[in-house]
Amino acid sequence: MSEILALMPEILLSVGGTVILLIAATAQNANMRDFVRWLALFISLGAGFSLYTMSQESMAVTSNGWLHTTPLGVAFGVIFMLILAWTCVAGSVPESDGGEWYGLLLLAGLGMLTLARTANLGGLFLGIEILSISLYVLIAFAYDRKLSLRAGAMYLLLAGFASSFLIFGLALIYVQYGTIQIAELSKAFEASMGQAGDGKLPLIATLGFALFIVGVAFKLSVVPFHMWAAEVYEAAPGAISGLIASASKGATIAAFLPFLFIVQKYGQVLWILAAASMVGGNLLGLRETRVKRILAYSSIAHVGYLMVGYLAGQAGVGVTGQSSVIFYVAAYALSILGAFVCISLLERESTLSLRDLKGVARQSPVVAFCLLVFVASLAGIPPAIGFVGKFLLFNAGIGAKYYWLAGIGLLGSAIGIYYYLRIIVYLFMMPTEATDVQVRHTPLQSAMLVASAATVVILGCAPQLVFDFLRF
Amino acid sequence: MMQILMFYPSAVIAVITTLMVIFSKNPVYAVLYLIMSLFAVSMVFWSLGSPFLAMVEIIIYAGAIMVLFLFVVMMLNLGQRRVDEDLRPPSGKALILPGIFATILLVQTIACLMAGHPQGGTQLLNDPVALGHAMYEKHYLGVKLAAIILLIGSIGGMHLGRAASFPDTKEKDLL
Amino acid sequence: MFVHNGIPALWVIPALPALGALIIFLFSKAMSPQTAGRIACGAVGLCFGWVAFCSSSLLGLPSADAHNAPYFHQELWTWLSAGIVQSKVAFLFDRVSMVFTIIVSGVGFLIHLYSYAYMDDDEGERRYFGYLNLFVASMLILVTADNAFFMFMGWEGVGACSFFLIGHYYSKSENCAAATKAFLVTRLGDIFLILGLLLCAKLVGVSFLNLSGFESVKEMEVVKGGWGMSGHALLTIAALLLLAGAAGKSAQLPLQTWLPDAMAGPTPVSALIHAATMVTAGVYLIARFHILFVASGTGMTAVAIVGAATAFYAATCACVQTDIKRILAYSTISQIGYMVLGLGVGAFSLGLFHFFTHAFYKACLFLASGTVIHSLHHEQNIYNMGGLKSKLKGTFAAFLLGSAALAGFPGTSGFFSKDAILWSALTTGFGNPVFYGVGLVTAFLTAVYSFRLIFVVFYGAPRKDIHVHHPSPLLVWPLLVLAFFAVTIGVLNLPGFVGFKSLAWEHFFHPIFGEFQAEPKEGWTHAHEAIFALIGAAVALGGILVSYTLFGPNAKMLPEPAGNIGDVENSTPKPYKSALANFLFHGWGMDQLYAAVFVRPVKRLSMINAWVDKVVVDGVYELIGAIVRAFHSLVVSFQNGRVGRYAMVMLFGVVAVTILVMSIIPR
Amino acid sequence: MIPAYHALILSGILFCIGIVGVIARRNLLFVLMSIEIMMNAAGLAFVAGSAIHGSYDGQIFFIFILPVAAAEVAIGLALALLLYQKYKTLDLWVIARSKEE
Repeated sequence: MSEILALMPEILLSVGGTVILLIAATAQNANMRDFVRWLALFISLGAGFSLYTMSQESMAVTSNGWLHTTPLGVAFGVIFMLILAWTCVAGSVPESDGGEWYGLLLLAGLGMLTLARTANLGGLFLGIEILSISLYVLIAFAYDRKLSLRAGAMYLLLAGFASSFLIFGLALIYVQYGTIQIAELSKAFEASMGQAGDGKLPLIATLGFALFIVGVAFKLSVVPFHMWAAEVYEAAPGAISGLIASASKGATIAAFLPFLFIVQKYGQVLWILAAASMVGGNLLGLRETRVKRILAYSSIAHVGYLMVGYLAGQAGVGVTGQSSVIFYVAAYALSILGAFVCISLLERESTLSLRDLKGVARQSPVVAFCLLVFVASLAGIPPAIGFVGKFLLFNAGIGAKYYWLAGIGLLGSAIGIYYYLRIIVYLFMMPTEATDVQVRHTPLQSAMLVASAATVVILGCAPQLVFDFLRF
Repeated sequence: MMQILMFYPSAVIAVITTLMVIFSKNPVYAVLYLIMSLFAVSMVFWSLGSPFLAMVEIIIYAGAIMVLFLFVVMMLNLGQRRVDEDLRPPSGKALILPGIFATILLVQTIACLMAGHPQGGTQLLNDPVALGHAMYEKHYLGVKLAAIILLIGSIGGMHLGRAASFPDTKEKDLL
Repeated sequence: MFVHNGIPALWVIPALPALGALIIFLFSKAMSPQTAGRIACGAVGLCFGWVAFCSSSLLGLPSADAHNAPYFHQELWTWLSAGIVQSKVAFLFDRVSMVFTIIVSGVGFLIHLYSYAYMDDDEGERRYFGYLNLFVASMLILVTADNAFFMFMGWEGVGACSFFLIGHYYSKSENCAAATKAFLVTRLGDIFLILGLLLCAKLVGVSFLNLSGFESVKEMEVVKGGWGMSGHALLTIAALLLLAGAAGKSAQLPLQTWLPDAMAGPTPVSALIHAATMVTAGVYLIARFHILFVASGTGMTAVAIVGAATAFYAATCACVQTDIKRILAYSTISQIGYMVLGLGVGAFSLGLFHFFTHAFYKACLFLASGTVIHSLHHEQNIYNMGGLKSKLKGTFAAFLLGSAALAGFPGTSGFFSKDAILWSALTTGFGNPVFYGVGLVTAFLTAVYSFRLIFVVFYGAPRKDIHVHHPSPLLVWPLLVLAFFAVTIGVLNLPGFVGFKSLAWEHFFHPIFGEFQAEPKEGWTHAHEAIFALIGAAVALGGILVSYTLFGPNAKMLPEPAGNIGDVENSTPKPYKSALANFLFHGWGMDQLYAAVFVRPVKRLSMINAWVDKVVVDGVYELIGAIVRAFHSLVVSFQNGRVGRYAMVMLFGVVAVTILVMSIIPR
Repeated sequence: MIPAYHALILSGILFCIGIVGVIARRNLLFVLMSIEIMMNAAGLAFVAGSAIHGSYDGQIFFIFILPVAAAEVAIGLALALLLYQKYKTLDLWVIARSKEE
């Protein structure tokens, strides 16, 4: 019984996803779509709630070592479920939807949840794959657009390529240690380091963890494994781009956090990757004119910032690094989801370029103002929540003596200000001719946008609320 | 002894046929080479002491997944288009960089394996019943998650495929 | 709710203008521009009233002893609590905050009233007032925040509002460029600032960043070293980082280039943000963290050098500008240089005093120049003006009084505050004769250029046939109020030799700066002070006299312009015949210098890329831009959509990672 | 008994051949096949590990890799059909070059 309770969120999501797919297969009309949307919303909220109420004492590993309930996992899981619920309500569904959209969304949510709670390598692998495979379909969902088909195929091929490295890495780790439990792995790792008496890691494990890091880095779109990001973000439906940037990356880093023990050996590699992302992402965004690509490049940079917090999770400051990562995932998700949904509302036939933003402030001040708030938060301008998040990360980094990394991060974010400002300048400060921008949005969508923009500012002024809510 | 006799030849066959996949001109042949390669790998599984996996490899990988490939290749009639640029085997220029890097990686892998090679040989784990018990008792959650993956795959294939195969048909008529 | 146990609610101070901004932004479509203006003025007016009430309550409190000044402290909620960052939304209202809030809300109120008339025919009036109110709110947060992290919020807020207001006339692209330049340059300073604050938190502990109390003073002497440096060296680094942050915001060398360009905004904005309040945030910062600077020692010297150099530099530039607002902008840089010099020689309260007097006379001058510009239909070149004395009587009076204060005419406020700083620069332990000499020369130049303005703009014959339309009363009487204070406010700190009520200001701040405030060394007496005051007065009068002979009604104009001086634009390469004048006109060629030192070598390297030519325009910031863009095009060239290419880059990454872990990094 | 690391070396060789295929081939179907080769090679490493440690975990992991490969192929082939319909080719370079909607 307690086992079923512990698995409740997963059960809700998988059963709910399946039920929605069944409903979609049998009934095809507008009422059904509305019903399915609310059903998906309630399922994801229900899953989040059941996770939230889960007693913290059941830290014990359940399902024969597959899942565990840690404060970290619960906090991440709740964030992902809220993201999922938000995506269900605020995102626009492509017109080619035959009812699969929400089903796939919920199943993708199952993948995220698995990643947040996994206690062994199998859960890690299957969670990543559930998430990626649903994303392949969701990216290419609007199959009448050439662009999204191309992006879907590209993501599929490259993600498959990266997953192969991940699996091969996991296999080598398994060859070395003979276990797939992360907890046992951690102990074996420590033991094996001292085994030869020189504090060196056995060779096979060294290679295995390196390939494992590569697989994770691809999912996080860390430089130089970032190449897919621009095309995919540009072509995917707005809500899905937001989901990839926020929840998919968040879930990957959530699954990567239990592996903090490798930092003592791989710290320098991760350091270089983080620095490369912070600099590379911001450089890539500089002269880009397509708005979604700008956000894609910026998301590469944000992963770099996130990795500063990750690295800091190890070095003696413990909770500070991890809590800053959690906070940042939440803060970043709030901002990037809103930004992508705003852009998808503005987008019509072709890709939205900066020039198309002219006159939006006049046409639809609500959307323009919300976009301003989200972009300011991404840029890290107070009092938006993004500022606090970035501050916590760099602070944790400095606390863990990653001075250079924090410096590079500050430099990178200073470069980044440039392209964020360009969005704001085009939105508000450009003379407008008669533009044919038409902003179509449902009242529900605009209400959601305003609400999350307000949340961005309020939580930026009182960030403690986030920690209180997540009990972390 | 039997295992050694099986292992090395099939390993060589696997490598050769896999190379043939990469360098073949005709997709149909490529798929067939890949099937051969998978057969060879399944022999390796057998010689490593896992007859059940050897079966699975043949039935699912070669029998189902690769046949799917074959269907698509034939549907698209790719076998006829021999002259097209994209079907030509990769030339020297295209192979230099990936060849160099892949070789570096391979050398590293082999060096690691040789240097830190695991003690002892293989142990026979050829009991399908024990495998089933381990799978459904210890790893049942994984089985469920794997099932979800198959569900997503089929739903995704259906969603995309119905537009592909019948572009003019309305969604309703399909269901 | 508003007054509890005799402590007035401090959060009301920033909340009132913030509320005004909120109302204006939310209902801007529903309200007329006039209503927006009234709401904005009302909000700031009420705010000033509340500040006055808070100040009188504070002054009413008995002073406990000579070392502890009374202050109000209010804590609302915990903003952030994670690791070493313990930040609360809390307000502090002590004597330093009091002075700043009075200026921000009081002068701000007058400028709001003025704007109400000035912006009357502008279509962006509602937006303007929204941002102006938001600016006042942010600035008030900056000066009343109790800890450095909360202060930083206000610090960023004023930067953002400044960006929006400089770019107010956004239809001209050079205005947008000026706004962006200002934002980026100050942002560069902000990065130093936040690094400095974090370093402080690391070295001295977070409680140091809580401004009420300064309990960590004693710990300052036992700071531990690190990174192979002693604790004292690290303190110096922290102080220098803070100085860099202050220099960015306060337009001090070498980050001063944004301020003259920032004059693209509406004139009242220049008066409020770029003269009276925001640009003095750096002065506030240094005054707040004076303990750190004194403990470092070297930090103080650096502050003094920066201040003196900036004061001299900007004064020379101001002498040859032709745009009335640019003259005042350079003058602002120069005057802030004086304040920083005052802080750097240990005369903290005198730095604040100069801030106080400067706010009045410089706001007065800016507003008066705004009235002139407004009356002449947006003519800004002073050589197209002339003979306005009789046509704009009230404005002339205000301008004359303001200029007198700026020039340090004996008896005006500027005379007292500047003279006190010069006296300290000579006599305190941190001072030396060089600082005094530079300051004195600068004072002379100040007198020259401020009266050059008077003579060229208001005397002589009209140089161009321009119709002068009569300014509305609201464009004149705020000037007169400011001019009145500009002349009289000096009585707050009469020099020591006067005897009557002298040094009231310094005594007022003594409990705060106390032992850290450097006193004149032994041997300097009131008699000396009187002599040096006479020297100062003589220099000011001499400057005015020189100005009269050079630019007065009967003078032949010097230095002689090359062509028609009335057509000179800011970008004109050589407006004067004299090379020196041209050099000064372009701000010592600082922009060009940055371009030559940093950009041209890069240019030579990348001759292949033709686009570099287009990019290389504007100094070091553009240089960074150029390098960054070169890298950008390099990384972007990989993004060609081919899966194979992408996979290749990934494989490269894989090999790099594996090689790193296998060989280079010791396992 | 076969030394277990011989099987691991075999998997490494197959894996690297797959890498070359992914990068060097231009046709989507070939790239997809190369990815299958790589996944299969990784699976082989797991089976070898299972034989080394005498536990079934590795074998079961291989069984988990199977549906992943299957789902990936299913979606990949559906995409291939669609792409062929829209672009009249499966050449990834040509597809990358065509910029129009």
